[in-house]
Amino acid sequence: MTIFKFALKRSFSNTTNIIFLTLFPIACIFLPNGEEWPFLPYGYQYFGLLILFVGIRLATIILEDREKGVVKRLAVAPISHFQYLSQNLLAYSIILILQCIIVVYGGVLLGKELYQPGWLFILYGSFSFASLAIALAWISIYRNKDASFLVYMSLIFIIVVLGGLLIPIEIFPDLLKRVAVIFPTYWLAEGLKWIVFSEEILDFLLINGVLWLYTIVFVIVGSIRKIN
Amino acid sequence: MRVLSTVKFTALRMLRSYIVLLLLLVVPIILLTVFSFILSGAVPESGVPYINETSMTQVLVFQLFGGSIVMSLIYNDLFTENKIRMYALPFNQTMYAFSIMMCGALFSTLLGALLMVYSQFVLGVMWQNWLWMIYIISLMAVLSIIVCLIFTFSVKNFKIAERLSEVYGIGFVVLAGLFFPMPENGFFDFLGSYGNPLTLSMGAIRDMGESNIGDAWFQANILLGAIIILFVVMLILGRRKIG
Amino acid sequence: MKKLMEPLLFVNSWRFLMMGAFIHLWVLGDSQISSFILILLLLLMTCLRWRFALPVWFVLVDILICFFYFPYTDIAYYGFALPIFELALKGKCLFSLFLCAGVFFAQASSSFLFWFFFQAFFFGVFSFIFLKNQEMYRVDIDEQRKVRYELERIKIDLLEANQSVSHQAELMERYRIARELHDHLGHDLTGATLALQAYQYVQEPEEAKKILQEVKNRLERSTKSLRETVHNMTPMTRIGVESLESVVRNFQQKDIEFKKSGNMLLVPVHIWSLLESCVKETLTNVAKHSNATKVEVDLQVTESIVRLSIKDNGTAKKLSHTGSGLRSLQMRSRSMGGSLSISHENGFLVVCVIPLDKEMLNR
Amino acid sequence: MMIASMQGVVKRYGSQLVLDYIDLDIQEGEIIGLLGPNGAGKTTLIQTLTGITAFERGKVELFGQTENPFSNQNKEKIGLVTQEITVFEELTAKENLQFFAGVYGLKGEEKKKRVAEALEFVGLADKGGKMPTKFSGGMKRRLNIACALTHRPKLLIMDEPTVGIDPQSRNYILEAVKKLRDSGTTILYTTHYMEEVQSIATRVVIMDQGQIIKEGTVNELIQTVQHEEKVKMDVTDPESVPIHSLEKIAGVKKVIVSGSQITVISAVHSGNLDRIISIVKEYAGVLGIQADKPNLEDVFLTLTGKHLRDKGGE
Repeated sequence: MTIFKFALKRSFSNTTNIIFLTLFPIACIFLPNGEEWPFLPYGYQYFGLLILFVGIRLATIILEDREKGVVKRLAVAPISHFQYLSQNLLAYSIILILQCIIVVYGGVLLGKELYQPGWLFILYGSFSFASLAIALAWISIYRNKDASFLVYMSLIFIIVVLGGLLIPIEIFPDLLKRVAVIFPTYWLAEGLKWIVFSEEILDFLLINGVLWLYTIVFVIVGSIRKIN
Repeated sequence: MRVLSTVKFTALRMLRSYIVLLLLLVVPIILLTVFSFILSGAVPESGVPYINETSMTQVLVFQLFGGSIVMSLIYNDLFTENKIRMYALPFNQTMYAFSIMMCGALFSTLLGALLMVYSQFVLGVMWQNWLWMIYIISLMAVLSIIVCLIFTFSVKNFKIAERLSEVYGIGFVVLAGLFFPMPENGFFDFLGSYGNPLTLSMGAIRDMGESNIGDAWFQANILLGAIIILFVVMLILGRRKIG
Repeated sequence: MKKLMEPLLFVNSWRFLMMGAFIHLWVLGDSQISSFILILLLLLMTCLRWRFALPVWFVLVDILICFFYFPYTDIAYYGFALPIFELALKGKCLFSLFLCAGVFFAQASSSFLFWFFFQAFFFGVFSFIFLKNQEMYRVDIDEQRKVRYELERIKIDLLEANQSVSHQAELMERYRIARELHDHLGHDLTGATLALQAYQYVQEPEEAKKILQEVKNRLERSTKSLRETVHNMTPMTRIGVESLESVVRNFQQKDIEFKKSGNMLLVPVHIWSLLESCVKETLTNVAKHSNATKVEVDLQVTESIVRLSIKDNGTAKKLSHTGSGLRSLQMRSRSMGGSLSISHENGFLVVCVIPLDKEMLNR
Repeated sequence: MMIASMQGVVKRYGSQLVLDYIDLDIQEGEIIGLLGPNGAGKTTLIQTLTGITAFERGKVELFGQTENPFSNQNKEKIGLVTQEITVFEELTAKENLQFFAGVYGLKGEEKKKRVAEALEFVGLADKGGKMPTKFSGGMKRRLNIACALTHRPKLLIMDEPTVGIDPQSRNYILEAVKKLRDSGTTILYTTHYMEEVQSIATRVVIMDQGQIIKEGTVNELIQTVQHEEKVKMDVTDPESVPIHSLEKIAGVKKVIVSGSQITVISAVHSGNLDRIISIVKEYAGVLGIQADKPNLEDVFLTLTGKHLRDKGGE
């Protein structure tokens, strides 16, 4: 579990990461409630955006390994690529899950109206995994760390808008409503809606299922072992 | 003025920084397009389509980030890689720094103007007063550049200066209440109105559109004042850092 | 540019293009959540195929997924394009066609679906053939190269063995000569020298005369034994330039002029054997095919090369073919780092040049 | 004992052939110097030998295993020093070593000991707590090497370990390599620098365009290209030296006098240096003698017609 241990260590090694990983989630709790929309407090609506950012920040560590050629060393070490990837991802998902716990249960402690905190936590958890997977797939395209991060940020912004996380999907024109379904953020927005209006449990399972499907697809895409 | 001969190349360097072009031109264009799709046909009671307001906000918001390229160029040329070479050259380094700033301001304004052109001719947004708009945009660009340089001069670690410049951009967007309403107290009210370059410039443009010329000038002049004060601050800090 | 020509890139582009097509169909068509999951599942399969080499039977999973979605959405029909493509790609064209026809007739057949399947099948077969050909081509050229390398290696080994044997033989011979000279001459000559030294100090004329006689005897004996030794050691078979000369002398048909220049001793044995074959082969050729009356053989040896040129004054413009003998000589000279050129302009001309530099041989 | 071997390995990147029927045997205790210009396939050879990249044809054998040469068991016996400096910049030197020691399955006390040993070995014992970002180029290189040593590999593969560092650090590294060899480590070493190979390698393998074009000890290789020996002498009075008597010495091909310098060219291994000098000495004072011997660069130039390093480069 050396890689796991050091992945955690490295995740917390620079100040920007610490701010991203601790301060921002806490700030999320304190954001105010919306009037008509969103149905949950703003912080909980935007937490999805934060999860996406944290995902790429963490995955960048893998990109750094690749950029510097550490993967080459690891390819020669008696450790499989699968072990390397899984231990890294495990470390990152633990960090993300911790964030979700802080946000959800911190909100409960402060008396925010979260309707069903348990389900909300599960939803954030599923989305965290999807976000990590997408980030992993993204970094398999790019070699340059900064460029990959900046382009991903702008891409995220577009996805978030189109997925209906920033603007209620109800005001979208018909075609865009359909296209929105393609983006994972749409499913998070749907999930958040479900938390508030809690219709059938089956719908919630479907939403999580889709997020997990995305996770698997993107992990497969991102699992490539790139050397050089 | 030997510095003049470098201007051309500074401009070229800026035009070839593809990441900046992507972030400050392509992304806003895509976002504007998306918004215009989403908001197509939505017209509130005032009669001005939502998209007009949104695109004005967008153009101004992206000006908040316009300083980043100047910041990285100056950092590269006068602090790290090229430092010794630049100081060995027989020209005035301060003037060189100013020329980079001017180029950056022009570049940023140009990008803003391109966005306006795009939104007018492709998305059909009507801009009422082009000149005024460009004046405000250039004020925002200069302000952003000065703020970024203050960060560069006052923080040791350039990475942190970069992060701070992002905080400046995103922070004022948040404070302007574009993401979510800010709490109502004196502090946030101030930062949501006269203490915020974004709201100031938005207000200036809006007032000009409604022909409140006095209010418009007033807000623009606050911006100008801020620029002058911060410019002096920047000069002091810069002198200490470079000298 | 090279990367662009990789066929697998095209295969994967096709796969993901199909995903785009499904999403397009979905957005324009029913837009139900359930059928979107179908697309996600197919995307999952495609990604798996992209990353890993899945066995053929994995298409069963695609088929099952699509089959399960039959009642719910039309996209399921289009989804069959994937297994059709994959089957054809793996060379199972018959299965692929069968699947094509089965699905096509099970559904209310539309011409669009037909063409959709058709392109999947076509691209599948095309990629299959292309990939197979590429692989075959690679195996082929690899094999060819392998054989060539082995041949080269054997040739070099042979040549080295040849060289080392001739070198060894030379050393042995030198050693034998040294022994012979030492054994047969050394003793007497040393004796004579000693006797002469003694002679200087001898006072009595009688004694001196005797010593002188002794010296004379010894010198006579050693002269005789030198002659014998040289006679014994002179090889009965001719070697080197002599053998070349004898070949030329024995060639009766035409009038031959033989010229030589340079230090013949510089030329190692294995080159002599080549030169000899060269002369023999060329003269035979001339005798058989040429109307020449006169042949010039010219051998030049310099520090760095041996050059043998054989030229006749024949007028036959063109000898119909280069004999296989000459061609093999060409190969041999090339393997020694030299060259052999043949020309028919102005009579028949063969020029063989072999470098003497050691370094050239080691190539 | 055979440590590793490659038999008829063929590898392509796309349609470009990078390894073309490579045969290579590595015996225990050797230091093999792998030479070749950029793009000769050295790095690819290393990558196929360590299982980083797959190959199309042929066989790789590691520690006597052909079936599954890249098993974890075998990988534990290999150390790779990469061409780039592949250490974590946000971890201290010691933590870096701990990381790699951990990956190689070392634990507890043993790990501690080995990490300290490795630091000591590369001379960074007092810098263990520092970040690599604070290191000089040579120190980074040394740390880079140490990362491959904590598990005491049997086969150490070093891909250009001395690129771009000061002569002092380079000597340190070369000495370290010799020490490793003495402790029984087999080493495969690639480099651009002839002198390094000449000083440490027990066997040299020269690659060009994906093929091994020559192998042997340094001396063997030099002999293959050497066809004459040159002795240059600076003498006080060149006119008085009898040139013809020099020319008569066995093996001498040519004698050139230019200014105060006499150059004697003779056949390889004629062993006549002694006699030449004694003759010259009889007639004139010898100020200096210089014997021109070909080096590996000449070997390479002769074999391929190319220079190993771009003349202007590095």
